[in-house]
Amino acid sequence: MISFQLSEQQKQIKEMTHWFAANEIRPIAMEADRLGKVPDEWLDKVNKMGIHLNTSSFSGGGGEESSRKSKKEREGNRMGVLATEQMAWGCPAITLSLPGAGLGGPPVQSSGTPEQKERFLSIFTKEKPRWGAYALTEPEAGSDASGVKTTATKVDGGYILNGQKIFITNGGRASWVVAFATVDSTLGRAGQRAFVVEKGTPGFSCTKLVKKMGLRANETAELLFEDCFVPDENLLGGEKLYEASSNKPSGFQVAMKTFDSTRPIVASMAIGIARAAYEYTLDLVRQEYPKGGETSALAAEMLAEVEQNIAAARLLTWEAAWKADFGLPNAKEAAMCKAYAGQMSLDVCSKCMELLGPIGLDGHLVEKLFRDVKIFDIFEGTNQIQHLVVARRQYAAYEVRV
Amino acid sequence: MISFQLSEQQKQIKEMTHWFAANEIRPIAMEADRLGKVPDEWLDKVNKMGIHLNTSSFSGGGGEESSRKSKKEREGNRMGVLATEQMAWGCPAITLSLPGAGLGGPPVQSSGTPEQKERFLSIFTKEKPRWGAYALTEPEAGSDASGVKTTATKVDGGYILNGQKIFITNGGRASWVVAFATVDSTLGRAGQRAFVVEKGTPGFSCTKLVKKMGLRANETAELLFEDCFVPDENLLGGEKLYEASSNKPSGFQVAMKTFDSTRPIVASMAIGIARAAYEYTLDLVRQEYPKGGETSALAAEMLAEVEQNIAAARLLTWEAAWKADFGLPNAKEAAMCKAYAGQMSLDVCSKCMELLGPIGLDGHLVEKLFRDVKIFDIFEGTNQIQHLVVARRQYAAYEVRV
Amino acid sequence: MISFRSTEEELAFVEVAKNLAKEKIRPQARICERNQKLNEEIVQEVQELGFLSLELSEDWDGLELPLISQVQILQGLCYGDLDVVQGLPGAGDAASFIRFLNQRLDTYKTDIVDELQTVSYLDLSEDWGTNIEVKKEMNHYILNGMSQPVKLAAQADYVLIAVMDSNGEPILFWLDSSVHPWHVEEGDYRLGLLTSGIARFTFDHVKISTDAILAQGNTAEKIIQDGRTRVRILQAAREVGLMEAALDYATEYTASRKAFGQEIAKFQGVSFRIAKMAIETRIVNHLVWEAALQADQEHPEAEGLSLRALHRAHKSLRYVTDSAVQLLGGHGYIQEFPVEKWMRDAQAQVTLYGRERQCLKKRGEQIIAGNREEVMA
Amino acid sequence: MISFRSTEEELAFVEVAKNLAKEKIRPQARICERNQKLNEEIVQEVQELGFLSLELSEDWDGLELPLISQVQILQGLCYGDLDVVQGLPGAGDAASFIRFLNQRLDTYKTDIVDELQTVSYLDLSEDWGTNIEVKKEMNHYILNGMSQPVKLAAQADYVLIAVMDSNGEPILFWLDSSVHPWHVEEGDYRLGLLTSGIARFTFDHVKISTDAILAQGNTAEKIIQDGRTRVRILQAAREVGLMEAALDYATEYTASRKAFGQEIAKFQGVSFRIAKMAIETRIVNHLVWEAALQADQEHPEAEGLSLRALHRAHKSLRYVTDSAVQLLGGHGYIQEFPVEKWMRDAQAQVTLYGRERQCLKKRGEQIIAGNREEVMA
Repeated sequence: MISFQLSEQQKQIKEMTHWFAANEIRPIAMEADRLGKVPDEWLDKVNKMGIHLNTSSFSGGGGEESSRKSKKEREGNRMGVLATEQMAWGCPAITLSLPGAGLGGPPVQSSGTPEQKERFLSIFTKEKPRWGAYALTEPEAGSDASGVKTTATKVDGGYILNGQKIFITNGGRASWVVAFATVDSTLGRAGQRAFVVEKGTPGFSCTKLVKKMGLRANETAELLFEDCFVPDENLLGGEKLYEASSNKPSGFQVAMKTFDSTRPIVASMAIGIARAAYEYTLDLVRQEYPKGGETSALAAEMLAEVEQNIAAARLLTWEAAWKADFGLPNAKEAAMCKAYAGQMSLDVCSKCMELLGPIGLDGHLVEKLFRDVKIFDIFEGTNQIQHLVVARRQYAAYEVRV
Repeated sequence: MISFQLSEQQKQIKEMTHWFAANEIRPIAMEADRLGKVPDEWLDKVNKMGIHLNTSSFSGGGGEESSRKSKKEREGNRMGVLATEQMAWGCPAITLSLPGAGLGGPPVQSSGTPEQKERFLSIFTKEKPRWGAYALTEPEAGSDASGVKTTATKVDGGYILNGQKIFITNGGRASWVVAFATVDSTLGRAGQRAFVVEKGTPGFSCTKLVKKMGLRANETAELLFEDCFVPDENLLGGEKLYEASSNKPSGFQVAMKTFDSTRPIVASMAIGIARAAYEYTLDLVRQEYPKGGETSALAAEMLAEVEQNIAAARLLTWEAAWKADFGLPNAKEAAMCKAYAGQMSLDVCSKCMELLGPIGLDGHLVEKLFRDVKIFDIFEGTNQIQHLVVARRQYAAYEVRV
Repeated sequence: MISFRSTEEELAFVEVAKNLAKEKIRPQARICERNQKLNEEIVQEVQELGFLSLELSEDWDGLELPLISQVQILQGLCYGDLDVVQGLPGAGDAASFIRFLNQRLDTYKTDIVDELQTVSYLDLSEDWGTNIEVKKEMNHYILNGMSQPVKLAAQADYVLIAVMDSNGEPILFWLDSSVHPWHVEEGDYRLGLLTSGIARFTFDHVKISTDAILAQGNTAEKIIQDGRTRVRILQAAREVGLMEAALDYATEYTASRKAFGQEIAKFQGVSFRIAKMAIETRIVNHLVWEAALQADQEHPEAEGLSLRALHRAHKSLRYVTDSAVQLLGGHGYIQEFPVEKWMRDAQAQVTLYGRERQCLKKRGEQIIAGNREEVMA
Repeated sequence: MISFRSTEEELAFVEVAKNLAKEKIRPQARICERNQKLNEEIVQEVQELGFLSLELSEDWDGLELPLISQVQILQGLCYGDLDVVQGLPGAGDAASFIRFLNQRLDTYKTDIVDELQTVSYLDLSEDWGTNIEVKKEMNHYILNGMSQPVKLAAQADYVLIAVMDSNGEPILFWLDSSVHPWHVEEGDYRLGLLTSGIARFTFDHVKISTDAILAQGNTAEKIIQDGRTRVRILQAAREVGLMEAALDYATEYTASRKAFGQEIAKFQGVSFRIAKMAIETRIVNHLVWEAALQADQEHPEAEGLSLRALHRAHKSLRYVTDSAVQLLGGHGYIQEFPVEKWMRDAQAQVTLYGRERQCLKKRGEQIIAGNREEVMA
């Protein structure tokens, strides 16, 4: 039955994450942006609370619980998008800095061997904050996931990696990074492999933390592999995964599959940002605008448009997550929600800036959100890439590959 | 010196054409749409008045005059766009049905031999209304001007044409048609030739007049060439034109060059339509809307946007025409104005429909304009083609061909 | 639990509706338009399948389906042709009001449900363009003036009128052509929805006795508000059906049409537009569903959500049908292909059913007033 | 005669401006932003070239150029960096008012023109967000409250204030920091235009003697209206310069950047966006030129055209700078490339200089009122 009402569990996670975002994240959002980092004590504190960012599903408190009820309808993806919207509403930069496997989680979860899952996912304990990361993008290939140039040369007992990765969220602090490399560039996509490279591995270094337009509290790193030896047991999924029938399950497939679950999460963040800007502005309009005047009439239309667009993005995102929960193919829906949310959220922030007027320049949250939000239309596949994915699915029935 | 003021001559042509549009065209616009044709007596009358549509420059009265003052600054293209805007403001379907060489004029003018110019352009006399036409589009190639499939086989004394042309404005009634065909499809663009095919030539027929969304008063024909012999002297520009250095001045070049002068004209028509809708709606808002109410406030914003967009399109069009008058390359500007005017004019008509509300459905000019205007974003190169042309020029400096 | 899965029953209904749309409605649409009249066979089939009484209650032999089911079925039907569906006889938009007034209108039941006599719904709330005066005198009302064009007016046997009288009191009137001598203006309609009997009513000091009052005061206000909300949702759903038709048609066309040596789908100028059309269509679908769900729950926010859904539906419908014409190029503009008709129908539809900016503004005022519980995800 | 050809003199000016933009302004922009302060060398060079006194009259050693020439020069300068140009000291936006008040302000000429003391222009007409009260008492006025953020406030030596007093009379005040004890609020500015000294003024019951009145009543009204028109046009011109920079930068980047085996320019998803950016940039250019030409002619429509040009400039500036970031992808978002700064500066600019929808609405009201001769092509 079609329903947009939250289940009890969904309501709970939403309320819990909203509480956390409102009481723990939002209060430090502006300060973290100014500092260019999330304070260490704060990270320590929330890690002890068990708050992590797993981009496939948000885990708060008991991660064990979810395994218990595998017979019930899976709702991890829906829970994930609900939770992420709330967290990003608090502050997207801080949300992306939360301890946990982050964007590195989904590939390990979906393609790792049982041994790898245990080894890499069990390190996120309350003892101290740790991060995972995901390293696909390279200097010469932004949205082109198939153009990976980092090489992996097979040697005895492992691979030697050489290459550079850029725009890696939490890449400097991560305990491990899922890095994509090619064993033979002439094989194209079939030659791709995914490796889990651990911090401290000789030849693996973080060469730079870049300064950005926004998301300043969140670390964005450049990583370098120089004759970096990675043992066989860190090949994600093991050799078996890549030997499988034909050339389907290559590292490229791992990367693509990851997108289907991370894109709705990224879309949720954009939605959370847009909603934060909208609510902030609505409050201000309610309190400060002269009642019933023409300013107020203009604001009414703009706010209605903003609210509509946020709802539109949210429903697209829910659909993508719902499909994922049912194990249905959701590449199209994931691309749709990301494409729409990424673009709409900037527009929302810009409209809110207009409603705030010049005072909005002086220490108001909305300007920070404006700076933060732009990247959501770029990372995890630009808007253009999302349109391509949508179009490709749309034409699939006609056997035309666009 | 930069100036957007009209010269005396420009003012005159504008006023004259506006007068004609308001007093002769507009009064029959709705009726002609209903009839699906422009009444013959009317065409006879205006032809006797010497009113023609030459898409490179509007000629009213004395065509001889322009040749006399070749030493003065050429302003034919600017005059053309000024005049066309006014005429289309009266009614675009009737404007396109005016006697004259129409879209067939520019290729004859720019590429014809002196003998051909004389032979084909001198027929547009006051004696009786006659038309010229331009036949490029084929069933299997809409915007792809290089994909002409109509063949021209060289035989003794001429060529045998075989093929089909669609969407030919005034194609059924035209005394002659500039038709594009290929002498050797393996040569691609270099194989293209332009022929002037005269009405009544054996093997040349009009197979159908299509029914359309709008522009119903204007004839749109399908033409067929079946073993149609066209004598050498009807090869536009003569053999010499196509033998010239390398493969530059092929029929394809003739077609493309034509666009640079017709696109600003087509853009002007779209602008005229938009302005007609705008003025009609503004009058209605002024007269009927409650003063100062909220309906009026919403209308203010919409009308301001509409007025701005019309001005924007007009200035782009003027620039393209100004460049043409100076003999400067204007392909980019011609594509810009056509791209923008074609799209904006539909938006304007749609906004005006919103302002009119349901009464707009019942016998108001704006709904007709809405139906008429859509084709302006399609013919003479779709919006997509215009963007491609603009982009191509934009990247020319970097030697990337997009 | 958030779910986008239709029930089995809904899926069955939709399948029937869509088959009818593809096999009967679309193939007949051009002919219906030319005749400005529906094909009897279609009417009969639609009636037999129960699709004329989705919104009517069971006492009226209606299916009384929840809105969330109705909207899916309407989408399916309008996938065939919006104009044809708008032209269907019977209760029309008035059904959304009649369902609250069953007993009061019982004597008309057979005429409307079985004989398919037609009801036109006339809402006199627009703040300009209508100059109808409703004046109370002694024991009756006097109705005078000319209406805006409305759907089904040309063939109406009855008119349901929602209006504020000259004292500002909301009233619902029921006019019967055999009793109330209205006049239908001969109009000049060319744009779209030409089979749906769009016309203007003229009332020349028509005297309406209090018998013709279906409801007034608070009761009328509530019925008008709820009825309007339902009409908005059901109309927006029809628009989704047309959008889906235009999207699929343009997708198929661009997948096969070649230019510059390849399928035009391979140009991003084309394929990205298709992607945008797909996204917009999906968005409107969801917003309509959301409004339907809330209206089914009688949530106070349903009115606002119906405004929101209708606004987006109008905007996206214009975009999607225009895009379809654009992507077909010259073929989009000629009557041998359906998309030019769809674009005309779409513009007529949005012109008839509420101005976009008014929807937005009204919704915005509600938001700022904030006097309703917010439906927050 | 319609013509888009600049004069030889204009072309010479523009060439100098654009060279300075490329060789000095752009390379220094990041450093200036970091220091929140202009590089002295740039200031000096701009001054020497006369670009600080384009708008000042000849008595003030200004170039007193027509607006049509000024806008071209400003476009050239802002091709380097908008922020740097906005941060230039001297008369700033106030120049457009000072030019009407030369004699009255003669004693300040040297300070402003030669010493480059800075004037901040404060317009108190916004209908909300400002809570400054201007109360007339006996022989003086009392100014009280805090302003919205305005440009050059942080470094202002003087403030030119346009305001309606509590009786609704327009007044132009000239405040001198050595006489009037205003306070500049320590703010928290991060978005953009960070070198331009954006800040808020606080006036704590500042007493202003009638000496400080530059104009009032009808005279003031006329100067305020004309001055605002000029400021709008000159600001919109700056925005065109930034758009041209962003367009060229994105074009060059996408022409060389490769992905999926070819220059990304070859994807229509990229190249069509470039085309749209080019079209928008050209449109704003033309609308600004048109407004400038009419203002130079003192045409009554100039005010309306300035609103129109500014509205479009704001909208297109947001679009074009956002597009540049988008087309650079991840590189667009990081500070090693200029486009992220341009997008921030653009948003700060449109926030500071008039709300888009207000511009549109005001222009629309003028159109409906129709009490001005229409400038029709």
